[in-house]
Amino acid sequence: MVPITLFLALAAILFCIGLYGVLTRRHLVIVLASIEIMLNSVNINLVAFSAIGPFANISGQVFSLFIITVAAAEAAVGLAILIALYRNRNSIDVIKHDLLRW
Amino acid sequence: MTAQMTFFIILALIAIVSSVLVMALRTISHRVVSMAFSFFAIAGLYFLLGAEFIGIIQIMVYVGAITILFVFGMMMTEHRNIGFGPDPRKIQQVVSFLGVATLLGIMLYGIFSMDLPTTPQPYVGSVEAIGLELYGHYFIAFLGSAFLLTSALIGAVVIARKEADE
Amino acid sequence: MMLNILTWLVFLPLIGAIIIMTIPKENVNVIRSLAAITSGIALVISLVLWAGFERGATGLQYATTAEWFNIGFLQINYEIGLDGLSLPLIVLTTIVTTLAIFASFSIEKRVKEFYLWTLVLLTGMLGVFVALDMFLFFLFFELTLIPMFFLIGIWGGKMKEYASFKFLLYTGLGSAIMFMTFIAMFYKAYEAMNMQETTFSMIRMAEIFADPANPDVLTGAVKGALFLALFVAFAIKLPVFPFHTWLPNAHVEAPTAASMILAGVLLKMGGYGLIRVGVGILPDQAARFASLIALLGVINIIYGALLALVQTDLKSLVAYSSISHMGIVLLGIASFTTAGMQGAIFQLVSHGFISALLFFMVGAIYERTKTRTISELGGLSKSVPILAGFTLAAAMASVGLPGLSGFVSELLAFIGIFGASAEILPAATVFGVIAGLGIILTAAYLLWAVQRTTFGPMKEKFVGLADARPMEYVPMIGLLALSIVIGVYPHILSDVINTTVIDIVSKIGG
Amino acid sequence: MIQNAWLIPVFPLIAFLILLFIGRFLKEKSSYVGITALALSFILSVMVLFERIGGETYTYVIDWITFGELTISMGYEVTPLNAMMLIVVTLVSLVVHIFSREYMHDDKRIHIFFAYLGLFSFSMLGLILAPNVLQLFIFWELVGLMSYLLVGFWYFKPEAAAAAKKAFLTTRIGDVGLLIGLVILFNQTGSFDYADIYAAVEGGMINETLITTIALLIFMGAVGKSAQFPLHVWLPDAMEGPTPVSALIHAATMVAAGVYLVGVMYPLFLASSTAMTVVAYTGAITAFFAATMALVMTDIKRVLAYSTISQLGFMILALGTAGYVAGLFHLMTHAFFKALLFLGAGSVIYAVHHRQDIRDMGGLWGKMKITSITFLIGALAISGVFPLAGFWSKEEILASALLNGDGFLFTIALVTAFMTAFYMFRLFFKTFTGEYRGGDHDDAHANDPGVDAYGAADVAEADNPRDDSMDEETHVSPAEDHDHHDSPKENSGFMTFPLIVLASMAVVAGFVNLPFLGYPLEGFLTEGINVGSQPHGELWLAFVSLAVAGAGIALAWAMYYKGSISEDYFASKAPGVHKLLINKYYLDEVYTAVFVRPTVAIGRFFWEMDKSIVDGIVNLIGRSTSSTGRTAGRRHNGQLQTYGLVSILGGIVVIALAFVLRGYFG
Repeated sequence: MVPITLFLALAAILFCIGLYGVLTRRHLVIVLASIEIMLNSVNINLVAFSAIGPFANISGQVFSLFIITVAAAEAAVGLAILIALYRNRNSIDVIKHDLLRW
Repeated sequence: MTAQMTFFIILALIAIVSSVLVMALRTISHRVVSMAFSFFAIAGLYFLLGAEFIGIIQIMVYVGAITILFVFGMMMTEHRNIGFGPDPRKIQQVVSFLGVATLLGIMLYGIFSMDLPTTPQPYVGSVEAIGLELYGHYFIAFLGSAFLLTSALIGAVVIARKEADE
Repeated sequence: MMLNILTWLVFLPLIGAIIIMTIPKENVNVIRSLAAITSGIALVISLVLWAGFERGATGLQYATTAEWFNIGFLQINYEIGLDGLSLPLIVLTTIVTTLAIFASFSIEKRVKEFYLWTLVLLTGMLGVFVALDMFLFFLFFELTLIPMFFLIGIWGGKMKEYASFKFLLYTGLGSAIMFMTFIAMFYKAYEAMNMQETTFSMIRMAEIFADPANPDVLTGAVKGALFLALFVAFAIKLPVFPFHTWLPNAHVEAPTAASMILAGVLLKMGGYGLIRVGVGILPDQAARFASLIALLGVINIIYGALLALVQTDLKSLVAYSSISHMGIVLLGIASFTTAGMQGAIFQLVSHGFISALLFFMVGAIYERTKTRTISELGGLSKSVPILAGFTLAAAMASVGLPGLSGFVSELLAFIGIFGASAEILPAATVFGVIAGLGIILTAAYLLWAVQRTTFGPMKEKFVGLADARPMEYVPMIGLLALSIVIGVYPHILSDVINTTVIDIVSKIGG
Repeated sequence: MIQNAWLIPVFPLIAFLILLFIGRFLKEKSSYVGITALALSFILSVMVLFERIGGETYTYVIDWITFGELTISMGYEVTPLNAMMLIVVTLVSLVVHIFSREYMHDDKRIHIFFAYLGLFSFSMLGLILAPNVLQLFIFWELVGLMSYLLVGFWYFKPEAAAAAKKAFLTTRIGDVGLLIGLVILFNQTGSFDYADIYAAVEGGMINETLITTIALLIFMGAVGKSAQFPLHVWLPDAMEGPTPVSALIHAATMVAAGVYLVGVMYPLFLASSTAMTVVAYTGAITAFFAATMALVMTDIKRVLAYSTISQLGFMILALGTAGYVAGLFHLMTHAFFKALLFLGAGSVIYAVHHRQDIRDMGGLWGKMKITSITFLIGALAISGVFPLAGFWSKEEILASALLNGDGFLFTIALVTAFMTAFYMFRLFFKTFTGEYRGGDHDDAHANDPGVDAYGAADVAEADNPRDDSMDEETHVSPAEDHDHHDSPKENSGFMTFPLIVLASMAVVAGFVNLPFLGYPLEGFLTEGINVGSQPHGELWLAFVSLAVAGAGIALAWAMYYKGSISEDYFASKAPGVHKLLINKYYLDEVYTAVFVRPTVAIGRFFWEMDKSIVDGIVNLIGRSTSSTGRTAGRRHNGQLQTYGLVSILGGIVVIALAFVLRGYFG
C-alpha cells in the first residue's frame, strides 16, 4: 500500500499551491478556484486517514462529504458575489477592490 | 514498485501539475479546465484509497457541478480580457512565495519525520456505513448542511440576480 | 436604607448631572442655578462633615464598607471613609467647584454640557478623596479625566485640541502606571499572605506591607520599585519636573472654571495620592527615597519659579507658579516630620484656594482686555481697580505673605525640612536654603507680573473697562476670605489634620 | 488697662476696614477716621506705658497652630521695650495722619491712602506687641507689604511701581534669611517665644556655631528691613512714595523694625561674638557709606533717605558693640527727629509745588517760619547738638563704640557724625537760606505728583514709560513745567501742628535717659532681659561729639551760607569720587549685572530647554506614536491579499517559532 505520508505530503503541496494562489492571483475566479484546491487537499487528508490511517474508520469520509457540501455552497455563493461585484464595479481584478481599508 | 504506487505517482503528478497550471496558465478557460483535471486526479486518488463513494461524489460535485459553476462565473465576467497588465505587487508575490515555501517546508519536514503507521489493508467504507453514520451519529450536522445548502442556494440567487429596480 | 452621608456627598453631583440631563438645553438659567444648587448642597454637606468631624480621634470616620463585586478570589469593596487628610481636601473640592460654577456663569456655549461635565467631575474628585479601596480610587481617578478633557477640549482656547489631548494622554499614562502598580501590589500582597488573602483595601494593604506573613516576597527591591512606580504615577498629576509639561498647555487653553478646578483640585489629587497611597502603604520606602523627593521638590520650586519669571503669558505664568508651589508639597512630604507633612497638606489646601483665585483673576482680566500677554497689559489699577486689587491680593497670597494661607504652609514646610532627621534626609539644610531662594524668586516673578499688568500708566485701549460684576465678587471674596482665614488662624485646619499626620509620620520608624 | 493693649493695633485696623468698605463715600473725610483711630491708640499707649512702668510684663496668647506635639501661639505682650515703641509708633503715626490730611487732600484716592496708613499702623503695632518672634515675622512681612503698597501708591508712575517692587524684593531677600534663621531656631528650642529662646540661649542648649548661624540669618532680616549695606539700595528709591509715607515708614517706624528685631533677639546676639562683630561692622560701614552718599544728593528726600540709612547704621553699630540701650534709645529719638525732618521736607515740597531738588529751593526761612524753625531743630537734633535728643543718644553710641568696639569703629562713627552734621546743614542752608531759586528754573525737578497726581500720570503716559525691566533704576521723572510760580508760603495748621509736636519731642525725648538722673530709660529697658552691662561715656566724649558736630555745621555754613568755600570745591578736587557718590557706588548697576540679569537669563535658558527638550521628548513620543500609526495605517491598503499574506505570515512565524523552540509536537 502507498504509505500515508505520501498522501499527507501531496495534500500539503496542494494546500500550499492553493494558498499561494489565494495570496497572489489577481483574477477573482482563480482565487476562488485556489480555495477549492485547498479544500480538496484537506479532503485528501481526511480520506487518507479514513482509509489507511492508524485508526481507520468511516468518520473521515463523512467529514469529507460535509466539506464537499460546504465547498459547493461556498463556490455557489462566492461566484454569485463575484458576479454581483462585477456588475457593480465592472472588474474582477482583486487589486481594484480595495474598499477594505482604514 | 507496486501498481498502486505507480497509480499514486501518476495521479499525484497530475493533481500537482494541473494545480500549478491553474495558477500559471494565461487563458482563464484553460485554467478552469486544468482545475477540473486536478479534481479528477484527486477523485482517482480516492478510488485508490478504496473510498469509491467519496470518489464518485468528488467527480459529481467538483468535476461536474463546481467546474460548471466556474465556467458560468467565468463567462459572465471578464473572460475575454486575459491579463490585467503588469502586476504592481512584486513584493507580495515574492513574500508570498517565500512564506508558503517555508510553510510547506515545515509541513513536509513534520510529515516525514512523523512515524505514522499505515494500515496494510485499507479500510473500505461502504456506502451503507456512510449512510448509517450520516443519518445516525451526524444527523444534526447533516440537517445543518441541508440548511446550509438551501440558504446558499437562495443566497446565491438573491446576490447574483439583477436588481429589479436598476 | 439610610445611606452613609459620604455616599450621598459623592453621588449627589451625579444625581444633579442626571437631572440636568433631562432639562432642555435652552433653559440656560435653570441649568445654571441647578448646577449651583447641586454643588452648593455638596458644599453644605462637606461643611457638615467638617463640623461633625471628631478632632483628635485616630482612625477613620464616617467609614463604610460594602461588597461591590466578587469574582473568584478577586473581591472589590466599596470602601470609603474620612480622616484628617481627606476632609480638608473634600471641603476644598466642594468650595472651589462651587465657586468655579459661579465663575462660569458667563459661559454661553453649550451650557448644559458644561455643567454636566463639571458635576461629573465633582463626583470624581470627591470619590478620589474618600475612596479607601484602591480599585475604587483608581476608578474615581479616571472619572476625573474625561470631564476635564471635554472641559478643555470644548470650551478651551486656540490650541484646545492639542492641550486637551496632551492632558488626557499624559495624565492617562499616569493613571495607567498607577493601575498597573495597584495590580502588582495586589498580587504581591496576595503572595505575601501565602495566597491566603486578597485585598484591594488600602488599609489592609498597608497592614500587609508592614507585617507580611511571608516577608521574603516583599523585598526592598520590590517595594522600592512599587513605590517609585506610584511616585511617577502621582508625580505626573502633581506635576513634578520633568512630567510637568502638560500643565502649562492645559491651563493656558482651559476655560477659567476648568483652570480653577484643575489647579485648585485636580493637582491636589497627585499630592493626596502620594501621601495616602505612597506614604500610607509604603512608608519605609517613602523615607528611603526622601532625598529624591526633596530634590525633585526643590527642582520644582526653582525651575517653576525661573520659568514663571520669563513667561510672557499671564496665565502660563500662573501655571508655572503652580508647579513651583507644588514643590513645597514634595519638600514637606520628604521631611517626614509632623510639621513638614502638615505643611504639605496645608499647601495642598491653600494653593487650592490661591491658585483658583489667581486663575479666576487672570480669566476676568482676559475677558475684559482680550489679551493675556503681559506686555500688552498695564495700568489696570486705574481702569479696573477692584479687579487689580484682588489680583494683587492673590499674588501676595501666592508669594506667601503672612496672614494669608500660603505663608503657613511655607513656614511649616520649612520647619519640617530644617527639622528633618539626618538619617532620612541628609542634605536637608541644603534643600531648605535652596527652597528659600525659591521664595525670593516667587516674590520676584509675581511682583514683576503685577507691576507690569496692574501698575504703570493706564493704556488707552483699557479705558472704560467694566469692573467686577456682582456675580464675580462671590468667587473673589470667597477664595480670598478663605485664604485669609487659614492664614490668620490656621488652627481651624491644623486641629483637623494633626492627628492623621501624627499617625502617618509615626509609621516611619526607621 | 494693660490687658486691653490689644486694642492699640485694633483701632487702626478698624479704621482700615471702615475705609476699605465705605471709604469711597467719605472721600476727604476719610482722614478723620484714621486720625481718630490713631489718637485712641496713642492715648491707650500712653496709659499702657504708665501702667507698665513699675508694673509687670503682661502676656496673653492663644493656640495658633498645632503640629505633632508642638504648638505655636499668637497673642500680645507688653514689655518695657514695646511699651516704649508703642508710644513712638502711635505718636509718629498720629502726626503723620494729621499731616497727610492736608498733604494728600487733593488726591482722589485719599481714602485708600488712609486705609493703607491704618493697615500699616496696625501691622507695625502688631509687630511691636508680638509675644513671639514668629508673630513678629508675620507683621514684619505685613509692614513690608504696606511699604510696597504705599511706595507704589502712585502706581501709574513707572518709577514708583518699580521702586515699590524693588523695596519689597530687596527686603524679601533678608526676610528669607530671617525665616530660615527662625526655623532653625525653632527646631532647636521648640518654641518661638522670646522667653523660651532667651532661656535656651542662656542655658547653653544650642551650640556656638549654630547660634552664630542663627544670629547672622536673623540679622539678614534686619539688614534688609533696616536698609543696611548691602541691601540698602531700596530705601532711596522708596522715596517715590508720598512724603508722609516716607516719614512714617521709611524713617521712623518700619525701617527701625530691623533694629528692634536685633533688640528683641539681643541675648542671642550677645551669645556669639562673631555675630556681634558682624553686626557692628555692618552698622559702621552702612553709616559711613550712606553718609558719603548723602553728601552729594540734591533731592531733598534722598538726602534724608541716606541720612536715615546712616542713622540706622549707627543704631546697628551700637547694638553690635553691646550698646543695647544706646541703640534703642537712638531708635526712639531718631524716630522723632527724622519724622520731623521728613515732614518738614514734605511741608517744603508742598509749598514749592512738588519740587524736590534743593537746587530749586532756597530762601524759605522768611516765608515758612514754622517749617524753618522746626526743621532747624530737627537738623540740630540729628547733628547731635546739646541739649537736643540726638545729642544724648548719639553720645551713648559713641561711648559704646569706643568702649566695646575698636578704634576703627569709633573713628568711623566720629567721621560719620561729622558728615551727618555737614550734610544736614548743607540741606538746611540750601533750602532755607539764600534766594528762592524755584521761580526762575524752567526745568523744575518735579518728582512728587501729590495734588496733581493724575496730571503726572498723563505726562508719564505721553512720555512712554521706559522698559519696565526688573532692574529699573529710578530717575527723577521728566521735566514738568509748572504753571504756577507763585512764591511759597507757610502751610496750614494741619501741617505745622505735627511739626511742632515732633520738634518738641526732638527737644525733650533725650531727657528720658539723662545721665544726671541715673539713666532712667536704661533701667526701664534692661528690666527682665539679660543684655549685659551698658557702656557710658565720660564727659570728654560729649565734648568731642559736640565738637565734631560743630565742625560739620561750620563747614556747611562756610560753603553754603557764607560762600567762603566754593560749593563745588570738593567735587572739583576729586571728580572721580564725586561721580562715584552721585551714582551711589554703582551698586544698582552691579546688582543688576550680577543677580538680576543672570537670573532672567537662566530662566530663559530653562524655558527654552523646557520647550525643546522636556516638552520636546513628550511631543516626540506623541508624534512617533501617531506616525507609527500612520505608517502602519498606510499598510492597510484595502488589498485583501495583502491582509491575508500578513496574517498567514504571522501564522507561519508562530508555527516556525514553536517548531524551532519546542520541536514539532512540543
